[in-house]
Amino acid sequence: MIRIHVGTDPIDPAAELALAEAAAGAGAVATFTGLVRADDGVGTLELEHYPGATEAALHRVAAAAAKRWSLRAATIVHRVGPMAPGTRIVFVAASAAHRAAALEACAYLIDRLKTDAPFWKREIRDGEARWVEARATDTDAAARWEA
Amino acid sequence: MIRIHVGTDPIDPAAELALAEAAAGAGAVATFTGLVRADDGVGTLELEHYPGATEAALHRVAAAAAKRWSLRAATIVHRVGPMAPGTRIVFVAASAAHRAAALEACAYLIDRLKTDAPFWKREIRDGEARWVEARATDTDAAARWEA
Amino acid sequence: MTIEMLYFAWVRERMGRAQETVAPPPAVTTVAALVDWLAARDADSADALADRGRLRAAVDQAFVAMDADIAGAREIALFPPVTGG
Amino acid sequence: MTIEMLYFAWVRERMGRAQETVAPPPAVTTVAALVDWLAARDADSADALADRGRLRAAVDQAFVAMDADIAGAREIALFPPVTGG
Repeated sequence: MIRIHVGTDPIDPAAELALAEAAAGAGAVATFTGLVRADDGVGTLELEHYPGATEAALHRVAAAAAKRWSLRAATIVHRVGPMAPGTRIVFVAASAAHRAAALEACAYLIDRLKTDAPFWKREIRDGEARWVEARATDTDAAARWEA
Repeated sequence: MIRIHVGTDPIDPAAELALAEAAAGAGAVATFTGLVRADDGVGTLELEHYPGATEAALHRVAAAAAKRWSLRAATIVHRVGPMAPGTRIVFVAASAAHRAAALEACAYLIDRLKTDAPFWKREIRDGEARWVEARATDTDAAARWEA
Repeated sequence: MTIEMLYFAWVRERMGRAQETVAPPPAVTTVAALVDWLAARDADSADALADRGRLRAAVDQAFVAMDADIAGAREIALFPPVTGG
Repeated sequence: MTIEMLYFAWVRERMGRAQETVAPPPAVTTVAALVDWLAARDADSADALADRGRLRAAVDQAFVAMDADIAGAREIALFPPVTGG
């Protein structure tokens, strides 16, 4: 079961986890939640994306993980629009029969989504907006999953 | 912030995740949930443990992870007593500034707890009880974290 | 040939538009050539597309390299390196 | 010296008891020696402790190897390899 959602609505991890747990054969669910950090002076984080292309990219990432680790469920939920510190930006979940598959697939989902999906972050600090620069470490993290 | 809980009460991942997210400086929270699988004929899973020693062992595991990955929060919640298929057995969470630390620490928490904490599982199938055998793969998974 | 162009993040801001329909000449056969052709049109385009090393592209919603062929493309997007998650 | 013994899982079941207070002689100085001494007492103990390769121990709530010293121990637990998580 692949679940992809991109929207301005708040992310509900409990509901998403329950869906991932309910998949037939699930014995292990690993999740990752990304938050707007509250300690580095960002007043608002804005997320822009490429509608249509985003969902397609996320679906490819989830489907690749589902196949590689025989997942029972793969979930990617990404929020867009303006967000206050502490807000959940992204939630991913990987549900499998056993823990190693769930843990590895979860790391894959978040690593790949960072490089493969068209999202752009803009930080607003003290009224000044600044586009966040891509990081080489993200490219490296994604590359380690190449077969 | 280290949170350890062992009890017969149901595990509430949403409440646990919210605590881990609320830790100062949290930007990334990785979790793992273990479930009684519903597809292999087990009617009831019973968890026995060594009160006192269990909590101490889990605290050592969480504290080691918190130190090694500079965690903002480390959570281990383990259920004991009889459980039906689909029930959550264990929930761990690692909260960090960035995702690599959260993901690695989460894997560490569940790997180490499997070998370092005194829990014993008994499966009841068709009225027959059987103590679950320890698996060499769990010892291997725990050993990969040795420095 | 007409192509629907989409711009995102600071490319969009510097372009002063989020999308437009363009009709490049037949000699423009790659994304890189399309970027050159767009940049030559006006000051905003030249500014938005000046930093070629930080430009990325998608053809019909799939990420591509700058030397990708654009024959038959209906929708091409230009944007900075992505920063989601 | 008296020691509070605790048994878990199938060790507990085969022992027919979850805990007991024992007073081994001074010659019993390691966990392994304690297990031998306990097993020699009665048939249930002999059966519960027969499979030495699958026995694990904790002294005062810390996991130890079978050759660990038990001098000064107040609580010793015997049990199978753990299977939590």
